[in-house]
Amino acid sequence: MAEFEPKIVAFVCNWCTYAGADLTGTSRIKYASNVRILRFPCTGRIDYMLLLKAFDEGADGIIVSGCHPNDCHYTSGNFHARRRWIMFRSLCDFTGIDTRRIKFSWVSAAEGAKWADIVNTTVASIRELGPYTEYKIVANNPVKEVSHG
Amino acid sequence: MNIDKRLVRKDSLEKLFDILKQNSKTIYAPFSKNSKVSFREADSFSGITTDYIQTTQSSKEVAFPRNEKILNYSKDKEGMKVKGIDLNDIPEVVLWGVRPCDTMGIGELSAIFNWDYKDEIYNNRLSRVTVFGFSCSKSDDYCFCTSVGGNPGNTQGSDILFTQLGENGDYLAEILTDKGSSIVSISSALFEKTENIEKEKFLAEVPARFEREEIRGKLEKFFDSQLWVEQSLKCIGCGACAYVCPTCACFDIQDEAHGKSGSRVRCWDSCGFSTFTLHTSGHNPREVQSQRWRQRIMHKFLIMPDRLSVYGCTGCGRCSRACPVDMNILEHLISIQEVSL
Amino acid sequence: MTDNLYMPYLMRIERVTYEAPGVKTFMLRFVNDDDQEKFNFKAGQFGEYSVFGVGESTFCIASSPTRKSFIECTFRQTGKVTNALSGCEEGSIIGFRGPFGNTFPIDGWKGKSLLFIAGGIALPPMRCVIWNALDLRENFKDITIIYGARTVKDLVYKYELQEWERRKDVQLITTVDPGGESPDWKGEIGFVPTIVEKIAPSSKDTIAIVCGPPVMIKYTFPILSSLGFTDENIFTTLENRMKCGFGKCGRCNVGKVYVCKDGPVFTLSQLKNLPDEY
Amino acid sequence: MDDLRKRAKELLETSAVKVVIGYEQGTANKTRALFVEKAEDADCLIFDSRCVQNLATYVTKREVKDKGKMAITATLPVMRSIIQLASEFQVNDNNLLVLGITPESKLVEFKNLSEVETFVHQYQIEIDAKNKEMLDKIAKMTQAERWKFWIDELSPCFKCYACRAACPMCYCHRCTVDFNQPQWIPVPSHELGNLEWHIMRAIHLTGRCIDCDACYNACPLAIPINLLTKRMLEDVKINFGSYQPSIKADHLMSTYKPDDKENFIQ
Repeated sequence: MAEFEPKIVAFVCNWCTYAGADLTGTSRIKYASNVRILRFPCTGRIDYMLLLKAFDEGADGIIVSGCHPNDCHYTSGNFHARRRWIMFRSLCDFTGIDTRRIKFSWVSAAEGAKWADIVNTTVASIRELGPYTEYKIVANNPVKEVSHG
Repeated sequence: MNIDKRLVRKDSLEKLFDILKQNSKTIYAPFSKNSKVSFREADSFSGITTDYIQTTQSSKEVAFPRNEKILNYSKDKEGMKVKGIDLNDIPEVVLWGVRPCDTMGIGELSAIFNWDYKDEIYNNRLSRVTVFGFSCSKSDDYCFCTSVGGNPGNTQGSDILFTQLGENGDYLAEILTDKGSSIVSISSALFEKTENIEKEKFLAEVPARFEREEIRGKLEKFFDSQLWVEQSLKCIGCGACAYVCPTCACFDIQDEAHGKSGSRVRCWDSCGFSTFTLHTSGHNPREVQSQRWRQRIMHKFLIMPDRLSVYGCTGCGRCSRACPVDMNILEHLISIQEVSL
Repeated sequence: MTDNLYMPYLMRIERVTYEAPGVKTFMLRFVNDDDQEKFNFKAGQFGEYSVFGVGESTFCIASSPTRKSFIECTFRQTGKVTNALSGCEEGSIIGFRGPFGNTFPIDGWKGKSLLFIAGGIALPPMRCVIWNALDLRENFKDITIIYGARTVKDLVYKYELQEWERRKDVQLITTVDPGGESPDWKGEIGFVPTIVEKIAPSSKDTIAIVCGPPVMIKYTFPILSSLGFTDENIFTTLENRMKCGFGKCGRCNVGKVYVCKDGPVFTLSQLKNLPDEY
Repeated sequence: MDDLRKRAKELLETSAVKVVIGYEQGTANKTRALFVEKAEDADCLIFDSRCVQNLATYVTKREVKDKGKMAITATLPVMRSIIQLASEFQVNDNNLLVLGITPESKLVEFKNLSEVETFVHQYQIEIDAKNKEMLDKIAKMTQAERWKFWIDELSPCFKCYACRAACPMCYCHRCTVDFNQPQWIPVPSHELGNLEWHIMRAIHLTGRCIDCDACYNACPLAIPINLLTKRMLEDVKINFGSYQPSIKADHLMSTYKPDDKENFIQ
């Protein structure tokens, strides 16, 4: 059997992490290709439901990344996001969603190397955890073929 | 026709259960969890509860599951493939411990699913269900089966109706249909021949509280009554009443996609929800809760009798028990009867 | 149809016509010839159109039953399903269940004149009847069509309007709401009820078929009545939210009347007996 | 109780309010909401320890609100809900008068909502011992056990939305779960649909839930969904300090502090 290749969805802000990821490329730093990047105007715009939808659609891991505190293009979007992440993470933890699979980070436009590092370590840790089967079982075929009671 | 009456010893019920299992029947029976009694698949006889006036949810799910696939589709290079569900996969089910108000509800539900267009998914499920009714020896303030054409020992809808002869007593079994007889034929030793037993004195007493024909007559002229507004003021618009009801059949059809394949699902819906009749344009024919409450009562006591020749209420009282704000349907029906036009 | 009432026919989108902003017409052909053979419908009936993975949506069959081998539907992009439909290209496969509902009693109208009054996106349910009548033109006396929309852009079936305009055996009056006219607009300007009043069509031996937004209908009925149309000779269609199309899902009833089974076609006299729930 | 009836009567007779929301005797041993609009009906009002339904859910209901100025019989949880609603601009002194009932069952009438606020702030929101024990038990489970626990507990849910309807904070005209463009939450009540619905509900109530248990009491299937909001309440306390609904303060989830913890962010 081929080695498990994790599918990872990255929700990133346009101004810092997306630019940072660009820099990773232009600096020719090689990094794992398991990540699908979704660009948002700001981390403050990343609805927690989107993270759940990523798991629904088969993601094994998620990266959420934006500007460092005090660097937000819109002044405080990342501060708001951070507060929401705190609560969302703890709710996920409480409901048994594997929080090891959701990675939060700050990556600025200048941190091309850090982005590569975040992706590589996330891919490595998800690879170790294996596919997110628990969630997939619930998400994939939720109504039984012939259900009863 | 004379009803075939047999005696089933109290201890024989477990044996009967085992025989059914050996005959690869799936058995649904009442179990208690978090102080709520509900039907679920029974692996063993122990644990089946007998201590309940009425289960929290009705048994309608065996024929009308709350989520039910109606087709699967997949897209690939060759095109679109759509496949209905295979009705042959539906298991043979014994529904154990159903109260007579629920067994009566089966007929009312069937009337909806067979109104001109025959719903074969529903009919196929139902045709594989054998119903073991259990008469009521107890009732509570919510029960009103006798006001809507039922009674605590009603045989309607059961294949076999069991009536316990006194607390801890043996059971009288009335074999009512061919399905019932076929159960007897695989376990005939357990169904003993018996002298005529009168079950009436072992049944709960449920006094009749209203005349449903009279209510139906009033409802004809009641559409614009202020009463709906008054009654529904405390209604908070949830769907609990509809979901526990043995005869509520309203449903939604939803598609569930996963990549290039998915399924179409029929799932329960409730006329109590504000979005139930909402048009995409924003227009809503039933905009406020009083109109939705009116629909609920009208549907059961006027529209169904007029269009389907059956009433849509069996007097099980579940909706009142389940209601988070104590909207008591019996009280409301009585107050409709009492209004002078 | 199969045992499964919910099983749609597979239809291939043969042609997409852009009608007006957000409004498209699909010409649909059955993927399986068998289905095509067996399929029959009458003017006024509707169906459930579906995009697999998104859901079903209810609208009328806009083509005439006299034209076999395809059906057409016209819809405005408003909700989840119509948005998805709008994204479908020629050649894609969609689902169709139907036909459902009652029909216009077109056979009973032989020898009479027909007056069609439509507003905006409500022309499609009527187009079915119009073509049906035009294809059997010798059965009817005068055929008059009064059609209005908010602006010139919003008029649907522009090519057919031109065709009806040219035909000698049809009288077509188009109108747009005041302010909705373009510089080269040659039709009427004014709301549909006003135009009906102005034209004052004769009610003698005439059936009126009215479809449109609720306000238009509301103001058109009294004018027709004053022109001498009886309630039995005024027809319209109702629409309500529905899921199944055959009287089970419990949404579309207006009092005791189910729009999906007893409708969607009603006469004004039937409408007057319905409670105010639509 | 007599005080309450007397006061309700006066308020209605003088037209100071148009409707008094209180409790009456219900079926069996239950109590239920009563809307008194005529002074003579005030005698049906009751109050005792069985009166636990959170009546604040009615002050945002269109049909009730449209009657005019409301007075509400309010226990401590109801008062807390009202303060939270006031901070969200759903009620104000012009449309609501609070007939408070203290934890000692004494009637106190408040002149305005800021008096209610002051009263409410004397009491901390405390999770009861039994539920606290349950929270601890769940916290001690492994992640996989917790997942199984919730999938099992939530699986009977048939999405009747009684929890939403009974909650005073769920007053949105259109709930996220009712949106279909995009379809955030699957409509069918299967495992995924139920899980996402309850996560969504808990998140939307974070920093707003005052722990009245209305959702749990309303659930016809007795699913312990209140544990989710209780856990959120605990975490709000741990992360952002104690929580009290207050009319003027910033909402916990729409504000931030520069030093909010970020030990989980790389």
